Amino acid sequence: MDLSFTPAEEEFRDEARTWLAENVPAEPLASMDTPDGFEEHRAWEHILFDAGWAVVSWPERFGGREASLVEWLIFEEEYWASGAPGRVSSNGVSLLAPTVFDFGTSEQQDRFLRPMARGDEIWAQGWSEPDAGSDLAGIKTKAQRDGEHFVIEGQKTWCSRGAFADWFFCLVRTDPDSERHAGLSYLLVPADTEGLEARAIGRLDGEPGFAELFFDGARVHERYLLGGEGEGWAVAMATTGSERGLNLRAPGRFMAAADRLVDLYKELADSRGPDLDRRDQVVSAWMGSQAYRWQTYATEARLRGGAPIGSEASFMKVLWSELDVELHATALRLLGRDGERADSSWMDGYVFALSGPIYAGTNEIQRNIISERVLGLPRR
Amino acid sequence: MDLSFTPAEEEFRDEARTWLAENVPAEPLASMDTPDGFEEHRAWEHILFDAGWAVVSWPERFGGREASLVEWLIFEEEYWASGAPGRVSSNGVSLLAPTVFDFGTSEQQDRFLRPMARGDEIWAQGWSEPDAGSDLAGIKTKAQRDGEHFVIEGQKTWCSRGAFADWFFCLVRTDPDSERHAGLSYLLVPADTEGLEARAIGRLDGEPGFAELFFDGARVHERYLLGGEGEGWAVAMATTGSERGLNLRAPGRFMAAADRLVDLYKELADSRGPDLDRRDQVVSAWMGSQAYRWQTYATEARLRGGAPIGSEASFMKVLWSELDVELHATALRLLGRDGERADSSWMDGYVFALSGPIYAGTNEIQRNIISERVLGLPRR
Amino acid sequence: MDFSFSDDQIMFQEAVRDLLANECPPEVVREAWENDTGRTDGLWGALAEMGVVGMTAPESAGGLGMDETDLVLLLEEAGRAALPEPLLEHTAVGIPTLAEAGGAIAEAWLEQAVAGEATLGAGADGGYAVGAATSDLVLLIGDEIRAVPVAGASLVEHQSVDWSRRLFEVDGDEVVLDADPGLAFDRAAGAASAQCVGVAQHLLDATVEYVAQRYQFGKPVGSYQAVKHHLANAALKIEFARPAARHAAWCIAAGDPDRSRDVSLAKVLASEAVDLAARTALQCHGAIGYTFEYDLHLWMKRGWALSAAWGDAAWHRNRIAAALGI
Amino acid sequence: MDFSFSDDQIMFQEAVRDLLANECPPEVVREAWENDTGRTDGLWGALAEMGVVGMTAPESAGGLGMDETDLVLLLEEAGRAALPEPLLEHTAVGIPTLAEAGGAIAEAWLEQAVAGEATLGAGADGGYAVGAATSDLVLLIGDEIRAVPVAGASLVEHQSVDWSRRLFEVDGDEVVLDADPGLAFDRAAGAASAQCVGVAQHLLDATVEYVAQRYQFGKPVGSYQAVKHHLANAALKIEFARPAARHAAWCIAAGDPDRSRDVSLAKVLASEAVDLAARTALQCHGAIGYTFEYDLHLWMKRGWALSAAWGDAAWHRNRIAAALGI
Repeated sequence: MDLSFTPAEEEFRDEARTWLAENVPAEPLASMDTPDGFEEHRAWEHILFDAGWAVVSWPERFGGREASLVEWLIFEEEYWASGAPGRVSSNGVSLLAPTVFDFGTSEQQDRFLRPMARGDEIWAQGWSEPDAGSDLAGIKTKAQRDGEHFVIEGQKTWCSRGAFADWFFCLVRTDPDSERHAGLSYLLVPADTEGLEARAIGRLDGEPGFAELFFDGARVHERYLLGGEGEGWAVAMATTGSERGLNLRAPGRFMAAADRLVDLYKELADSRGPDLDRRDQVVSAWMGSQAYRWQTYATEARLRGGAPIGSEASFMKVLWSELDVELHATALRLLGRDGERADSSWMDGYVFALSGPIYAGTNEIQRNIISERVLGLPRR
Repeated sequence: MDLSFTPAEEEFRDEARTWLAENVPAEPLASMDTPDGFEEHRAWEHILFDAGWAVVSWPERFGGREASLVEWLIFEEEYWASGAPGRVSSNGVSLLAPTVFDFGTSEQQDRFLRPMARGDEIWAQGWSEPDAGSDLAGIKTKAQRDGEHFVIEGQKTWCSRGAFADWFFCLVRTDPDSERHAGLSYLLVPADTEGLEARAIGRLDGEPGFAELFFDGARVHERYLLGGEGEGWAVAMATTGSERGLNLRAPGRFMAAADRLVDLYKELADSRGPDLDRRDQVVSAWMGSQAYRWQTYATEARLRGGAPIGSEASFMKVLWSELDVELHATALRLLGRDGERADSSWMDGYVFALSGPIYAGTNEIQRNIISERVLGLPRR
Repeated sequence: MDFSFSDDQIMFQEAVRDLLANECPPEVVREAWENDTGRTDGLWGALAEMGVVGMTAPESAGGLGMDETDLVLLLEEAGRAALPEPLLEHTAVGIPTLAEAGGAIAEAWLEQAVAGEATLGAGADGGYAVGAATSDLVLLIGDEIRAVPVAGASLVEHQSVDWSRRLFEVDGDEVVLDADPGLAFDRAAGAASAQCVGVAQHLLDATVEYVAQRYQFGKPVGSYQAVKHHLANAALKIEFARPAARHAAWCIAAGDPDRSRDVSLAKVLASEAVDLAARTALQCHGAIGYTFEYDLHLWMKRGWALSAAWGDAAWHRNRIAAALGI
Repeated sequence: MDFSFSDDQIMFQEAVRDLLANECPPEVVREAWENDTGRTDGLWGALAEMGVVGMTAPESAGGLGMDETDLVLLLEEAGRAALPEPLLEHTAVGIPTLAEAGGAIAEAWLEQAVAGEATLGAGADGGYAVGAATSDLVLLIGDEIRAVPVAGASLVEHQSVDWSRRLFEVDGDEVVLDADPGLAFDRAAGAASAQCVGVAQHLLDATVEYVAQRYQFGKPVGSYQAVKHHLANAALKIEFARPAARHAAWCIAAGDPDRSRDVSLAKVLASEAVDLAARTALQCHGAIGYTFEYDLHLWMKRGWALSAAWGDAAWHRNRIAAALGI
């Protein structure tokens, strides 16, 4: 056990920090949930990719620099500390890419990974349906085989930035007689497919950050099938592992937010005097980000030792999502009379954070997983 | 709505306060969970009864003064504020007596109520069994009819102060072929019955505050059957209503504890300086006691208006039991290095409080009741 | 000690509840979110007609001579309907404060305000006055109460997360009122508490209804014990906040010496209740609750705003600590 | 950055776990509760034989030259077994502090202590020294470190809720050590954190085992979602406290500049974890957990005591706030 960073790791950190300091836009970009902001964020992804920072842990041939997991965690610490923009390509990079690496053919890997990493093709997830939220096995959208094509009928919802995305990764029922987990397939669908319409839904903040997808005879070629036909559930669950685990929310994001919260407290204390009741909430948020940091490095060591990430990813999902809410709620409380103002980054962050305990498997489901799969309690 | 106390209520309060100031023992009594302390507390019940304060809301012929519910709440506020001893007869007075009033014959009322109120006969509850805790319908102890008698076989547990009590009120299965809620009866059993042995179990603090009861052919006359044979469940549930509701824990008890907590904070702040993080916990405890007070007076008005106490008693059970734990835990935290000492009244109170969320229906069951019976959520 | 309301009070509450159920459905609240004023088309007039708008004025000034114990149930209803009208600023704070001040300013404004012809605004000094642009006279409550006529005043607007709450910094010619600023502040905080309770109750009711009919994994979401206990916890908070808020109203009306402390008690409990109800409602609804098109957020955001307005939980906890001498 | 333990460290942990599983079952802990010393019959000797007792001393003094990163896993095991022996006072604090001080006092005591022939006690200055009566030299840690030989000292005993923790006020002839009191305090707080994690883990494991086999209403108590989520919450707290406690151990060993802040982080998380685990364990056990005869309370009370010892959560939160400059 040696919790100091190696000279190579320190060097990597310095390089990232230096590049970010020189390249991060001085002014915040417009919200990525608006059409203009989406394109601004895409342009930022190009810059990141071209400098080799978009997907540091990927193989070089797909635009990465084969960084270790520790280096990726370091990059994330530096990235968020620098105040850099949110990552508009993260759904593709974090949720889809691990599946492409594991289940994609080499043609699919060559076709999709670089454009995804560069933000040339931005991906949105098409899994949820109006009647299948946390209960994904209830998916009804059908994809009937017609020669080399699948013909899709049905409806998807809650596709983040689905109104602007270039591609969707969808879970559909290719065996019409199947039930629950059987008979599903994992299909990649171009946004410009005929018979597919994406309609924006306003998010909590009123911005068109969600879309509903309506499939009415949309034809997709079988080369866009990821994994085997009818094996979509197993393929998707691999992605779910990433979604809940290390790939989605690195501690750096929350460490940076906690540091900003500490700064906010100091700034307000200078002008309004200290507020000791709320100070304790600031300390709690800071502690949460640190606890998450050390737990993540400990998990990295376990993974390096060959252990699977498995159900323990549920621990991380619950922690970061609830930490994120508390952290932003604390900031709003610190702001007092300004807490209700819509034009603050803390309110934006709060609204965003509130989705955390819901998506990617609600935290109630995560707690079921912890109790049943980690602790071994009886399912019924 | 007039939340001032009437002149008559104020007069009642003054009378109680004056009597208590003159009569409450200067030194705390020994723990009522020890043999000697039990008898000290019994003697105090005699004094209370003889002065007319043991059961203020009861009819005069049983030793009460027919006080209103508001007056009873006032009495409790004054009683606990005065630092008076715990009530060793409370299981009988709070849990059994309402049932005797509702289901007892007039002979039973005449036989049992006064001695119960005076502490001449102190009662313990014999409901739980090793395999029937929260799930009372799982009771196995059998009472087989033999002419005018019932012959009891089986085992009860968690009888508070059962090693010292004079009588037990028991729930037993009089129909050997019955299951669950059917076929139970409510029997009153003298402690000196042949074939009944009470063995002390140590409570969390090591004191013999619990007992197990072993019935081996104990014969009880049918005149000690409360309510109809086989109707024990309905009879018992009426008592459960009292146990969870107004009768068991009046707000006065927690208001007094919260006031003592505030005093403790002040005393320690004088000697060690203020401690603002912990101050907030003191405020929370004080607020809880006040919230409970106003909710109780509001409930009193509803009851007076003819509404049943019903499932809303579950709200009160959850509130007071969790408040009691927090209040004492806060005190132990305030005490710092002395918090782990066994010889403090706060530690005694903490250990006692910890039983609150468990007994009389765990708080998990109370939350089920709130969600199913008050909010109307589906049972399954 | 009698916590029951009179038949008249209950009837008044029911009349207002019926009015709001009919005239203030979510579509109407949404209109107020989108329009220029943040207010509804005809609701303030309808409330004036019922006597609600001026109820807290003495009968001599055309009011109903009612006090906070009469008003508290109506404030709960306003919260339950997410009513975007200045019942707090105008009726709970403005009118009784003007009546207390008397003199020329009351002469000039009180009767018009009671009749609903002039609207009174209110804000904490150094904070924002909600809806100042649609008010005629704004009371800024700090160490003293400054009354600022809106005509001629400079207004700087800020956007609230609740789009029906138009936030204004107000600056203009002012008159210092001869009225107790502590009492006026407590009137506002007390009224906000009652509204929080109403908002929280709606959030709970709407969520109970939703989870009872939404199925996941083959059974109603509301049959899962985790969901049940979330909702039971929200119900617990509301159950104990409501009597505290009503008691606070009585303390204000009766001039109880512990008024400030007990208003703070109410505001803490009500703020915490509505915060928990909002979190719980969103979590139990899942993704649909997270959309702008679904109505839930109208109440959620009202709850966030009211919970922070007129002293949030931490501010009032500090005031309680001071009252307890710790 | 490498959070993995070496094979040697894991083997040492397993050896100690096996020893404690065999030699420190609940009956042995109960004996320590009831006897004159609060300690076990042979366990300290067995630990000395394994090298545990003196492991933190330099090899030149007969120790194993190990540091906090080697010790932390053993402290977790000590917590898991509710070991009533002075691993914290003697091995985690006493020996490295004496070694640091050097000079005559180390000359006089260190080798004996390493061999397990003399026992070192420790207490916060103005607080209690646990087990002082069975120690030979007690270190009182405040603004400076005062070493008091027990022979000839006056001891005033107080009863802890954990009967194996004999609490003593110590007064006697003293030597001020040439060692850093802040470091010694952090060693104690860090060791308490690791023990808290172990205690919490046992409480969780024992409860999981109990609720899986206890039936109520026709199914295992552990199949109720409310019980599951209680236990998941306790598991969450432990999952995040453990790496923090191990990181704190590394900070002490490595002389990290943020040592004090990060020891406080560990102590807060570990104290809160064991507090929640104790509450959860009792609640999920129900009445049986509330009895003296059932073993659960041995860990519950150890948890209460350790959570409060060497700075409770509030004290360490304050220290973190100070380190953050707020």
